[in-house]
Amino acid sequence: MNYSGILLQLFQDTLVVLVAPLLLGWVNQCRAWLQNRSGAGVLQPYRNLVKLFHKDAVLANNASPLFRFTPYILFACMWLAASLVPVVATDLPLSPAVDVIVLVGIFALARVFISLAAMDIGTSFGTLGARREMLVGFLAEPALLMVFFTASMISHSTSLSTIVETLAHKQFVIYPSLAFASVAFVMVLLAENARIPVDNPSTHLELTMIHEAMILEYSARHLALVEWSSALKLLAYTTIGFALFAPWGIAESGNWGGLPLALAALFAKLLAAGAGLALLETVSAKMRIFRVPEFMGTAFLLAVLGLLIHFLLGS
Amino acid sequence: MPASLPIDWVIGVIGYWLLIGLAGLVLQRTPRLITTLLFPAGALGALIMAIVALGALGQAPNIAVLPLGLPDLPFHLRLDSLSAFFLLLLGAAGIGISVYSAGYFRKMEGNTLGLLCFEYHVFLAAMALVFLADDAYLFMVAWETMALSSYFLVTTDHNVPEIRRAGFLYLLIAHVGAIAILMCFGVMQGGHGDYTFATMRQGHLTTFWASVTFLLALFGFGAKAGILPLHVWLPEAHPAAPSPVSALMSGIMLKTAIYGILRVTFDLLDMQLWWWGALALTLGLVTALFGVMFAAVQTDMKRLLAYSSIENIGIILVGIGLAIIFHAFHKDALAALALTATLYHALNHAFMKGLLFLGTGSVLHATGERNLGKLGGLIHRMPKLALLVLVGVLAIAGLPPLNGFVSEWLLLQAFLLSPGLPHPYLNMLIPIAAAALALAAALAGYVMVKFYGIIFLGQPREEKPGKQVHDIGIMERLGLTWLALGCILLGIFPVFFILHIDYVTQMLVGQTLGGTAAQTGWMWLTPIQPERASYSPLILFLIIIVGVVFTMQVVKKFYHGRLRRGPAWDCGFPEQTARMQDTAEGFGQPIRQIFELFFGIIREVPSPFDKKPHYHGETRDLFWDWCYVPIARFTEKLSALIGKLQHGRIHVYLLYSFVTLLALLAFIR
Amino acid sequence: MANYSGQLINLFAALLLLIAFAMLSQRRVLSLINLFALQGLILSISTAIVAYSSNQHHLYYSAALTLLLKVIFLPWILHRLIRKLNVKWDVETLFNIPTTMLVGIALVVFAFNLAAPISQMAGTITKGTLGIAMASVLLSFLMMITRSKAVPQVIGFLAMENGLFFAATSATYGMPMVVELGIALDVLVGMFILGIFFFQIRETFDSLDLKHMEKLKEE
Amino acid sequence: MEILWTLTIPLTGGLLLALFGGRRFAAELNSAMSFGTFIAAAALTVRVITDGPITALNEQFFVDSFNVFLVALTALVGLTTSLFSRPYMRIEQHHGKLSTNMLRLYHSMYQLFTFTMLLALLTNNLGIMWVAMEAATLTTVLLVSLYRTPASLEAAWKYFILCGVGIAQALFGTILVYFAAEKLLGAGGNALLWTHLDSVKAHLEPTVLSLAFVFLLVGYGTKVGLAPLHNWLPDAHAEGPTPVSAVLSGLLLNVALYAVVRSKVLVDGALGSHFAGDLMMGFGLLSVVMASFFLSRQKDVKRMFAYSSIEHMGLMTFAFGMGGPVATFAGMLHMTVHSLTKSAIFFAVGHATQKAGTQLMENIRGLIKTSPTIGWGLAIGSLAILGMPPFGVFASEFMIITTAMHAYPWTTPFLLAALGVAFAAIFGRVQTMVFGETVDQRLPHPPALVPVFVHLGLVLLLGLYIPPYLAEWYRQAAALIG
Repeated sequence: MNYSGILLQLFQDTLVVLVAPLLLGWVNQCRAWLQNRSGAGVLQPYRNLVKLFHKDAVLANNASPLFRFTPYILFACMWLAASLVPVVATDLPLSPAVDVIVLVGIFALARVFISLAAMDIGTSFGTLGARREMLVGFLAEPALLMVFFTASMISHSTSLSTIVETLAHKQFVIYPSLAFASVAFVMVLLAENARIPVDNPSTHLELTMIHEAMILEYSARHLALVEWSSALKLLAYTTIGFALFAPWGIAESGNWGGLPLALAALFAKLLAAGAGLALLETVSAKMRIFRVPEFMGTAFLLAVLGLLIHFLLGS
Repeated sequence: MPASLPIDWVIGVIGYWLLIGLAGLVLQRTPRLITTLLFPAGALGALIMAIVALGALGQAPNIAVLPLGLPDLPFHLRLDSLSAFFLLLLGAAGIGISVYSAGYFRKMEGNTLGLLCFEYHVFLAAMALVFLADDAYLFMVAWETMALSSYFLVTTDHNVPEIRRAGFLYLLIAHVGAIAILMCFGVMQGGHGDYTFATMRQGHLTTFWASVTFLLALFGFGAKAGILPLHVWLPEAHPAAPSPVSALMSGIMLKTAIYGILRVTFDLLDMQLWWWGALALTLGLVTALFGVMFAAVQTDMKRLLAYSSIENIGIILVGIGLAIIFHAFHKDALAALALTATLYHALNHAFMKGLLFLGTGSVLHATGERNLGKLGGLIHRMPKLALLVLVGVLAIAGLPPLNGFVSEWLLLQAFLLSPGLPHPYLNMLIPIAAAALALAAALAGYVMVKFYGIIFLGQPREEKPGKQVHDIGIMERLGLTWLALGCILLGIFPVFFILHIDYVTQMLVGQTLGGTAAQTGWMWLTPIQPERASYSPLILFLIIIVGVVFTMQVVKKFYHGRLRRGPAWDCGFPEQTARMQDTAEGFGQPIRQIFELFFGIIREVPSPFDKKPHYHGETRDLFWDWCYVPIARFTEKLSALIGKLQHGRIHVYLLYSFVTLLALLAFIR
Repeated sequence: MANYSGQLINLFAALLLLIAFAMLSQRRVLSLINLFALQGLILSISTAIVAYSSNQHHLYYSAALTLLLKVIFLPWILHRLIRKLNVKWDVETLFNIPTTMLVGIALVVFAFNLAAPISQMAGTITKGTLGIAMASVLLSFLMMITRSKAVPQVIGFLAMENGLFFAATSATYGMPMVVELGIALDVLVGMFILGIFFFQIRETFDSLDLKHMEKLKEE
Repeated sequence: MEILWTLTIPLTGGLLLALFGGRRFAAELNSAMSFGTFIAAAALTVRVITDGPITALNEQFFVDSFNVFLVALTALVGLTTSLFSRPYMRIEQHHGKLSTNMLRLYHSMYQLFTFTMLLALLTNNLGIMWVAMEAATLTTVLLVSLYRTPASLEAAWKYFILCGVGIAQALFGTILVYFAAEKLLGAGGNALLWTHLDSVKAHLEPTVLSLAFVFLLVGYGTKVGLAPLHNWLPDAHAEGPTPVSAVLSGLLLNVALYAVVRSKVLVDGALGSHFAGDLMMGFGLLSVVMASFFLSRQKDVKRMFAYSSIEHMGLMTFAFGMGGPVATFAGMLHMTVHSLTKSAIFFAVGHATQKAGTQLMENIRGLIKTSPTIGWGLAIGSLAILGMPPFGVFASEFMIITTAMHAYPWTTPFLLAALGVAFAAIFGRVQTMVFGETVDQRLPHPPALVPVFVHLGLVLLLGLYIPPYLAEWYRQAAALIG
C-alpha cells in the first residue's frame, strides 16, 4: 500500500467519473455525423446532467424508499466497476479486491436494483422494461463470464491486472480464441449498454424500449445519476474491452512516468472505439425484441466456442 | 468428567428436543404455552447444538454407543468434522426457524399445534441423528423417522386432497430411496450382520461393487435431495407444508442427502472413479438448469422457491462432482477447493432458503395468498419484512457482496483452475459445464427479481376488502433477522468460515483451502495465489457503502433538494390500474418462449368475443409424462395381468397346486 | 405264504389303481360312492394281509378302522347326503373323459419312475406299491380338478386319503397308531363338516354346482 | 407340566364354551381361558429359558427355543384377540349379523383353534403335528363361514378344499420321512419323533428326503400362503369375522411356516446341500412379488391386508431359505413382529369397517376425525407393516435386505420393486381412509383398542431395543435351524 498507488487509484477514479459523459457525447456526435446531422456537440451530456440537477424532482405517489435509493447504488456500482478496470494503470491498490467474476457480479447487482426500482411504481412500462432488462441480462452475463474465462485461461488468472500484464507485456501472440471472445464481447457490450440493435437509447417507443422503459419514472437528480451511471457503464465496458483485447500502453503499477503515454493511448483508443461503436449502431437496424434472445444466444455460443477452441489448440 | 465430550452434548440436545416434543403433546390444552415456551426452548437447543458443533469441528472424532438397536448392533454414534459441520448447519439455521415458528404458529388451535410441535421437534432430532449415526441401522432408523415426521408435518392440513397427494408422493419416493440406501449399505457391510461404518471403512470393494454402491447411494440420496428425475415430490410437498416446515425441509433436510452422498463417497468408500464425478457433474447441471427454468415460470411463490431449491441442490451436486473428479485424479488441492465451495453453498442455502420460505410464510399469513398473480405492493404494508426478504433475494441471486456469490465464485474458480486433467473429454466437458453453471446463476437473478418485484413492489394486484395486512411480529422479525444476518456475515467474512470448513475437507480429501485462502490476511480470499484470483467482499462492501454515502453527500451539498409527489407518469398514459402491471405469467413469458421444448405448456386463450374472457396458462413438468406416468401404467398393466391369476374357480386353484407339485417333482428327478 | 401275500398285495395294489381310473372315468355319483367304498374295502384287506404277513398287530387295528370308516361309515353318510340333497344327476366333467384318461396314464408313468429308486430301498415285502400309491394320489387329485360338482370333489378328496393310507401301510407297515387314530379322527370330523357344508351351500345356492362359487376373484 | 396346562386349558375352554358359548358371560370366559393359556405358556417359556430344551410324556412333547417363542407369541396374540373379539362380536350381534348359536360355535372353535395351534407347536411327533395342522383347518373353516353369506360360504369351501388337498400332500411327505427314518430308528413311534430324527438326520436317505420335502413344502406351503398356492388366503381372511382373520394371519401362517422350517432342517441335514433353501427362496420371492402386484388393485380393506400377509410370509420364507445366522434371526424376528402388527391392524380395521358399515375402502373416510384411536392405530400399524422405522418390521427387513444384497444380489431388484409397489398400494389407500373429511355414526359399544396399542408398542420396542434374552432365544433357534 504505497501512497503513489493510492494516489494513482484516486486519479483514475476521478478520471473515469469525469471522462464517462465525454465518451457518450463523442459516440452521439459521431452518430450525428454519420447520419450527416450537425449534432449537439461532444459536451451535450454534461449540459444534460447540469440541467437535470437543477430541476425539481417528481416522485410517483407510491414510490417506495427502494425507488429513491436505487440511483445511488447504481451510480456507486458503476463507478466502482469503472475505477477497478485498469484504465490507465495496473495493480492499483483496489484491484486485488475484485476480479473479473466479481466485476460481472457488480454489473448484475446494478441490474437487479434498477429492475426492482422499475417494478416499484407498478406501471405497465416499468415492469415491461424490467422484464426485458433481466431477459437481456441473464443471457449477457454468462456470455461476458465466458469471455473473461477465455482470457483468464490464457493468463491463468481471473484478476484483470494479471490478465493485462500477461497479454500486454509478453511477446505478442495471436490467440484465435480471443478473436471469438472479442466478437462475443462486442455483442454483449451493445446489449448491456442499451445500444442499437438491441435497444435504442433515444426513443420512447414502447414496443422496443428496454432501458428507457425502466427509468421512465425517474426525474431530476435521480435521472441524472442514472444517466451518469449508464455513461460510466459504457466507459467501463469499453475499457474492459481494451484491457482484454488491446491492452497496450497501460502503465505498470505506480510508475508515473508511464502515465502520460497511458493517457494518450487511452484517449486514442476511446476515440477509435467511440467512432466504431457509432458506426456499428448506424449500419445496423434495431431488431425485434423477440430476436434479442437469439442475438444474445449467439454471443453466448461464440464465447463458449472461444473457450473450447482454447482447449483444442491449447495455450 | 465424560459428559464434557461434545457428542454427549449433542445427544443431550437431541433428547431435549424429544422431550419438548412430548411436552407439546401434553400441553395440547394450552396452545399459548406451546408457542411462547416450547418453540423458543427448541431454538435454545438449536443454539447449543450450533455452539457445540462449532467447537467439535476439527476435534478428534468422538464416539458414543447407546444400548439400543439390534442385539449385535447397538446404536453407534460418531461426531467427526463432517457431522459437526452439518450439525452446525442444522443448529444455526434451526435457531432462526424455531424462533420464527414461535411467532408464526400463534393462531393455530391446540390439538393440531401440540401434534405439530411434537412432529417438528422429532423432525429436528431425527435430522441430528442422521448426521450423528455411525452404523447403518441407526442411520436408516433416523433417516426414515425424519421422512415420517416430515410427512406428517407436510400433511398437517390433510383435508385438502392436493396436500394428501403431495404427502403420499413425498413419502413414496422417500421410501423407495431409502430402500436403495439400504441396499447400498448391504453391499458395503462386512457380512455376518456387521453394519458399523467402522467396518465399512475398513472393507475393500471391487471397482464394480464400489460403482454399484455409489450409484445406489446417488439414487437413494438423490431421491431425498430432489435430483432429476426424482425431484417431482419437492415442488408438491414444499408448498403443501406450513412455511417453517418448508424452511426446515428445504434449508436443512435436503442437506442430509448431501451429507449422505459425501459420507458414502468420500468416507465409507475407499476409492473414487472419475466417471462418478462426471455423472454427478452432468446430473447436477441438468438439475440446476431445469430447476431454475421451472422456477422462472411458476405462479405460486412457494413452488417457485421449491424449484429454486432444486436448482441449488444441482449446484451443490456440481461441486461434489468436481470434487470427485479432482480427487480421482489426485488433484487434492482442487478437490478441496470444489468441496469447500460445495459445503459453503450448502450452508448458504440453508440460510437464504430458510429466510425466503419464512418470508413467504409471513406473506401468506398476512394476505392469505400464495398466488403471485394476486399479490403486490407489500413493501408499503410490511416494510420490515420487505427489507429482510430483500437480503435473502440478493443473496440467493448470487450477487456480491452477499453469501450466495461467495460459493458460486469459489465454484467458478474451481472450474477455471481445472484444465490439465488427463482426460480429454473431461477437459471439453468442464468449460461447457462452467458456462451452464453461469447461465443457471444468471437465471437465478431473473427468478429472484420476479419473486421480489411481484410480491413486494408495484401496486396490490387484488385488493382484499376488509383484510387488514399488518407487518410481522417481534418473534418473526427476530428469526428472520438472524437468518438475514447469517447471509450477510457469510458473505462478508468468508475466510473465517472457510477456515472452519477446512477441517471437513482435511478429513475427506486430506487437503485444505484455508491455508492458501487466508494467506494474505483474513480480508482477502485467495484460493490459490493472490495474482491468480482474489476477492475481498469486505472491501467491496465498504467501497459500495462509501460510494453511496459520498454520492448522497455531494448531491445533497450541491442540490436544492426540492421534491414533489405526483401520479406516476408512465409515458403520459391516461389512466392506469394495478391490473396493467406485469403478472407472474407475463414475467415468465420470455423464459417460456426461449426454453419452450422443456415445458409442457397448456394454455387457454380467450377469443376476442368472449363475454367473460378467461385466460388459463399452466406449465407442466414433463418428467411426469416421461418417467412417472409410464411406470404407473406399467405397474397397472402388470398387476391387471397378475390379477387374472386369482380367477375364482376352485378347479383352477387346484390345478395350480397340482402343476406346482408335478413341476417340483420333475425338477428333483 | 409270505411270497403269496406279497403277490396278493401287488394284486390289490393293481386293483386299487384300476379303481382310481374307474373313478376318474365314472359319471354317476352313486357309482362313484360305491367305487369309493370298494376302494376302502380293498385297502383294508390289503392292510390286513400286510399285518398278517409281517405280524404287525397294530395294522389289524388300522385295517379294522379302515373297514369301519371308509367302507361302512363314510359311504353310508354319503348315500344319506345325496338322498337328502337328492343329487343323482350325472357328473359332467370339465374335460372330456378320454383326455382325462390319457393324462391319468401319463401321471401313472410319471409316478412310477418317480418312485422306482425309492421302492428299491423299501425294506418291506411290498416293494412296488409305493409307486402305485403315489399314482392313485395323483389320480384322485386330477379327479378333483376335473369334477365340477361339490360331492365328487369331496369323494376325490377322500380317495386321495385312501391313496395316502395305502402308501403308509404298503411302504412302511403303517404309521404309529396314535397318528393313525389322529388321521382317522380328522377324516371323520372333516366328513361331518363337509356334510354341514353341503346343506349350507345347498340352502344358499340351491344347488351343489361349484360354478355358483366363483364370485371371489380379482376383477 | 406346564406343557400339559398349556394344552389342557384351551381344550377344556373349547368344551366349556361349546356348552355355555352363547351365554352373556361367554366372551369373558373366552378371554379368561385365553388368559389362563397365556399364563401357562409364560410359565413354560420361563422354564425353557431357565433350564433349556425339555421333553415330556415319553418324548411326545418337545420344547426348544425355536418353538417356545412361537408358543408364547401364539398365547399372547390369542389373548389379545380374545380381548378384542369381546366388544367386536357384541357389536356384530348388535348389528344383527350373529345368532347365539353362531356365537357359541365361534367361542368354542376359537379355543379349540388355539389348542390345535399349540399342539402343532409343542408336539415332538411329526405325525401329530400333521394331525394338529389339519385340525386347525377344520376348526377355522366353520368360523370363516360363520356369517352364512354366499361369499363366506364360497371362501370357506375354497379354504377347506385347497388346504385339505395341500395338507394331504404334507401327509404323503410325512409318510416318506417316516419311510426313510424307520430304517434307522426302527418301526414304531420313535421314527417320527423330531428329536430322534434330528439326531440321525445326517444318515437319512437323501433321495427320499428331497422327495418328501417337495410334498411337505407344497403341503404346508399351501397353508403358509405361498404363491401360487395362496388362493384360499385372501378369500378366507376377507370373509371371516375379523378376529378370525387376525388369528389366521397372525398365528396359523406362522405355525405352518414353522412346520416347513422344521422339515427344512431335516432335509438340509440329509442332503447337506442348499436344495431346500433354494426352493424356499424361490417360493418366497415369487410370493413377495406377486402379492405386491395383487395389492395394488384391491378394493376390500381386509382382502388387501390379507395379501400383505402373503407378501410378508413370502419374505420370511425367503429369509429362512437364505439361512445363515443373520437371515434366520431376521426371519424369526419378522414372524414375531408381523403377527403382532398384522393382528393389530386387523383389530383397527375391524372397528373401522364396523363404523363405516362396509369393507370397501372408498367408503371409509377420515377415521382420525371421528375416532382418533382407530385412525392412528390403522395409520401407525400400516406404516409399521410397510417397514417404516422405528418399528420392528423394519429391523427384520433391514437384516433380510442387507443380507440378500450381500449374498444374493440378483434378488434385490425384485425386492426393491415389490416393496415399492406394496408401499404405494397400501399407503395410498390407508391415507385416504385415515385422513380427510367424513360423516360416520358412533359404535354401539366402546371399541377395545388396548390390544392394538399394546401390539404396536411391542413392535416399536422391538424396533428400537430387542431384550437380550429374546435375542438369545432367537440366536439359539437360529443355531438350531442353521
